[in-house]
Amino acid sequence: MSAPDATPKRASHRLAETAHQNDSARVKAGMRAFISDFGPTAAIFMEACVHCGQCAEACQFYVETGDPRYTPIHKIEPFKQAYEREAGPFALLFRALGLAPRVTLEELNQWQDLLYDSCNMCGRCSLICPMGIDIADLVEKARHGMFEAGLVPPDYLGAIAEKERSTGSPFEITQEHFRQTLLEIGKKYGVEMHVDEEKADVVPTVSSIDIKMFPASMAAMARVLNHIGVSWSFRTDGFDADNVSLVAGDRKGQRAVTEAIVAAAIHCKAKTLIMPECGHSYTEMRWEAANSVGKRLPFRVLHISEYLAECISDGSLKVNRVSQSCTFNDPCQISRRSGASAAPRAVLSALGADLREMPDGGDMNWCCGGGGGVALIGRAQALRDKAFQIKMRQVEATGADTVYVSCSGCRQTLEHGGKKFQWNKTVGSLLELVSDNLATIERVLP
Amino acid sequence: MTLLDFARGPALYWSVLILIGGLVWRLSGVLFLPFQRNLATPRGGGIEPVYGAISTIFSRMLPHREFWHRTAVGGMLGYAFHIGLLVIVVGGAAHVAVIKSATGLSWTPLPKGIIALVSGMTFTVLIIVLIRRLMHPVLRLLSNFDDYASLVLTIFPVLTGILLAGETFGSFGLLLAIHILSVTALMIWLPFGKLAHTVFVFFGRGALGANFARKGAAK
Amino acid sequence: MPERMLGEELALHKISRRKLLKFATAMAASLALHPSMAAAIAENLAKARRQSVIWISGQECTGCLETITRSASPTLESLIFDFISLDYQSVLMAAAGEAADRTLREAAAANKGNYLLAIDGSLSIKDGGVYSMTGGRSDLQILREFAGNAKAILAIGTCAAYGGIPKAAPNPTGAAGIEDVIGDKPIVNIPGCPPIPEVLTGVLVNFLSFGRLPDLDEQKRPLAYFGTTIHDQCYRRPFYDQGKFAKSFDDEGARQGWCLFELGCKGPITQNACASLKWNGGTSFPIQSGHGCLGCAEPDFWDKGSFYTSLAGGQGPGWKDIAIASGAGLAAGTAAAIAARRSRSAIDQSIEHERKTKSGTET
Amino acid sequence: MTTIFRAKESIGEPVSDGPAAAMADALLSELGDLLHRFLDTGEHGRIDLFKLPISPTDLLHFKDRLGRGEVSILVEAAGGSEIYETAYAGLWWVEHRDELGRVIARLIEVADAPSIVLAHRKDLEATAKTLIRSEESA
Repeated sequence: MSAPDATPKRASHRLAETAHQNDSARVKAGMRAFISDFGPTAAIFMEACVHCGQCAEACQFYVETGDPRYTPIHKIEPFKQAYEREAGPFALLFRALGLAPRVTLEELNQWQDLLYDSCNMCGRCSLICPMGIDIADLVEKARHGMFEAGLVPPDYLGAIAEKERSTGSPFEITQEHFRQTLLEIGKKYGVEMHVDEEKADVVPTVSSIDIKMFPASMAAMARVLNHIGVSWSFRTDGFDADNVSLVAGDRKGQRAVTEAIVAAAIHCKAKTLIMPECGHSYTEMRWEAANSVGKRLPFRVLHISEYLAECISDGSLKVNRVSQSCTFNDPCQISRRSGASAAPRAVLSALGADLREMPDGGDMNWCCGGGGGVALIGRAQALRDKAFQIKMRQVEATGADTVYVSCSGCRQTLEHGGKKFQWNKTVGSLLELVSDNLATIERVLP
Repeated sequence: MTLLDFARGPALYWSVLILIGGLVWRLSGVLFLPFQRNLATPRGGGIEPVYGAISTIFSRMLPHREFWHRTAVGGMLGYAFHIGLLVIVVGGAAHVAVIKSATGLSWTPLPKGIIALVSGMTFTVLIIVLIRRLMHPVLRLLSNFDDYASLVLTIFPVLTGILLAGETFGSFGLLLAIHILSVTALMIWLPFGKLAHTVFVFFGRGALGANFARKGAAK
Repeated sequence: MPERMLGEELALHKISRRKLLKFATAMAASLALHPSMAAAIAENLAKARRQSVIWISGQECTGCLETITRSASPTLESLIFDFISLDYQSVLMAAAGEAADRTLREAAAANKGNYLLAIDGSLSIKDGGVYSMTGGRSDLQILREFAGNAKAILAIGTCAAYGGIPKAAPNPTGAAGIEDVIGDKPIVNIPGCPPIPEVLTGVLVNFLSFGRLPDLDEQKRPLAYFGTTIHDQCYRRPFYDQGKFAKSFDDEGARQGWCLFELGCKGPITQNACASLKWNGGTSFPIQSGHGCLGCAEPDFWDKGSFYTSLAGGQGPGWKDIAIASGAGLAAGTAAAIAARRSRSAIDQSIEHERKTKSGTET
Repeated sequence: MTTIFRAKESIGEPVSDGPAAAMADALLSELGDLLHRFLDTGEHGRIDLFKLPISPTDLLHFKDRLGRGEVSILVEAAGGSEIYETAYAGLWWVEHRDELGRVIARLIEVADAPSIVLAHRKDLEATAKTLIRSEESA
């Protein structure tokens, strides 16, 4: 685990606040956060479960450990109990007959590792459920409750979520700091950088992991956009899409991050907002942002892989062919959860790469093990390593030497895992691969 | 009033009302929760969510290929007793007569021998399902009163039906009464426990199918 | 009157022992006794003495009497009337009014403690029994008076046994069976609407030849006749076991003589001897003539739904009741949803309030 | 010994042409047992056909199957009784009718001769008395 600057100096906002609350107040806050965005869909999901246990077979934590506690639907058990008691159609009966006892803070605390350490919110279980329950969605709602009850694993997830809420960036990167970083990157990589332009058709965002660990990816972004020749600009008033708050369960922080980016994009009249190689930030911006700000977004939201595929398709992006065998690791949030698994394949195909699909690849891909904020929980390291075995087997099966990813979270997890288990595979970024193989084209200037 | 009169009269009458009233209660209590309009631009707009909802209702009848090898046992057991129950309920001569008297619809029942065979197999499978629920670590962890009650209440009508068809002990009237009462017990429990999945399975799959189709995601 | 043994009396009537043996053979078959018992029955009958029978009536239609006397046409069965002395039967006797009343009292006094009391019809017990009275006295009073000195009581027909059709809902007269009123006397119930005449004959023959009532089941019915269901004795039973059912009264199954279960036959839950003894001297019985059993020998048969509803079904609610239940469910569900909405908006407000006050203090 | 056969007992047996044939087989084997007992002990055997759950057509088939032997007896006692030996010696078909011609008993008797055919001791005594009286008067 890196992110050296992320050492928590103080407990997260909510944790600090809950320190002065009694248990029942914390539970109450948790429950109300859980049920307060319940609509018919989530309620149907709560009602439909038949306890068939099949979801366990889709979950890498159960598959690799055999521990029944990791059964996905079991992870929301206390919240199910709370729902039946407080918001279900028979809530009155449940309360009157004492069928669902009040959930205690102790119980919630016991469930902390199930809801955080052992769930990537990867959504494989949502695809196996014979009743069609979107369990990943319920886990997300349960995390809202856990956050409000002050039960986010503090080390490091809670700590950096708190920073994100108070500063807009999980690593406390200020606007000025970001501006300087961008300009330095432009200079270092010799690429023309566009920052805070008043008007831009295309606004790219970054993941804070990129700033800390993969600055080349930002250079790649700039180089590709320059190549395509659109009017584009980074916005320092809305750049960090990472949204650690989302995985921590902090809805306020989540909304703050989203609102800043939406406002920045609107400010420069963007037509397209590009999400970086990052998972949860995409689902947030693509599917939740409009609901968070309460209106339809006046611009498109595209993942960088989608944007690349689109530009290749319309001819504005031309790439050289690489003759290389590789495999592609689908980020759960982009592929399975958002239906964009075709885009990276179109890009790799345009590059002429010899793509060898992993078994269980594409929409059924196993999570790298770091998703859903699990990579940010220190104590989850051992569990994460176990789940990582699946990923290694998957990649081994392809025989490819290089794994391309389109998510910095996956990239970081694969690199760390590879190092730890002395794995001879190379991990590469799809964006950087494209940036490195741009065709030199003669643009016909008007 | 004999036990049979009670079974055929008040027990049947009230259990049907409780079944229907309870299901409507549970469904409306869920469906009338505030519906939030989704403002995100759909990837698959128009009728795609509708298509997704309907197609998922059917496509989830079979697991995705990637899950087969891990869910084969549970899946086949589930299929075995669901199909068995369906065959018994719509194929048994006496059941056809009940359906006809209740709805006016009628069809040719299956031969008694086939129903007997299917009943025996269904009963066996249900017992295996019960044992598996008690043994399998995941199922044992998940199981609560509802799970066992629902399973036992499903086994009872099958068992009493077999005893009735074979006229094994007591009088036909007593066996018939017990059989009908076991069905009424099932009907009374159905709306309140997990047996309500008879309805919610369509809503669950439909909701997920619509949402995922909207996102263009795998269903 | 000098007491003669029946054998001597029969000889006077030129009734040979061969005739008696033939009758006994028929009776043994009817009583489900082993055929070899026929000789014993014949011997005992010959030695027996005439039995006094007093027959009174409650709320009845005379159908039971009709069916019993029908068997008393000049047949072998009529022998039974040589064995008994029917000392009082208001319909059959020549006397009427006070004369008939006197006959009744005299017969009861003369055979005190030894007569059999036969009753057809149910007893009205509501409002002091005013709905059925004879000579200013209710049936209940008459029954109580004569039951005390009877050797045993024969409740003839479903009405006497269980209340029958007079007891059918809403039972305006408070009709009840004999058993509901008389608790301290041996009672034989011979239900059926009407009962099978051979059963009465069989009970009397049993009483005369063995000096006791036949074995009874828990509903006090003679086991020999009511020990099995009509279903178990039915010649169409194999079709039931094969699952071959007539679906309507005029389909191919009906023509083939298949089981009438689905057409509402109550044979499986009706205990009676129709399928074996049959009616009209063994000619036929309802199922043989193509109609399901109505279950007339069972309690409350009139109130068990349509005769044409299959036993498999029952009296489920109608569409209107279902609509009401759905409405109630809808109301409850909507109320639950509204409650959830309310508590939610209260939550949202409190969260909003919290946020405002917090941002207020922070700035 | 059971005299009542329930169709149920015939179910499940391999039958060539339906349950009626199975019932006939069962009856024949029962008659075989009774015949053995009669040979051993002299006890008359009887099977009551009256209460059997058997359709009129099936009964006719069974009757045909038993066939008809050498002896036929007509008893006129309060109605006719048809008695004949079946094709199987010692198995007697006995059908009692009342004065209206309705069947009141139907059985198969296993004996050297059906008991009703034999004159009864009491009747013999009465006859003897009558004959002595008529002799005296003559």
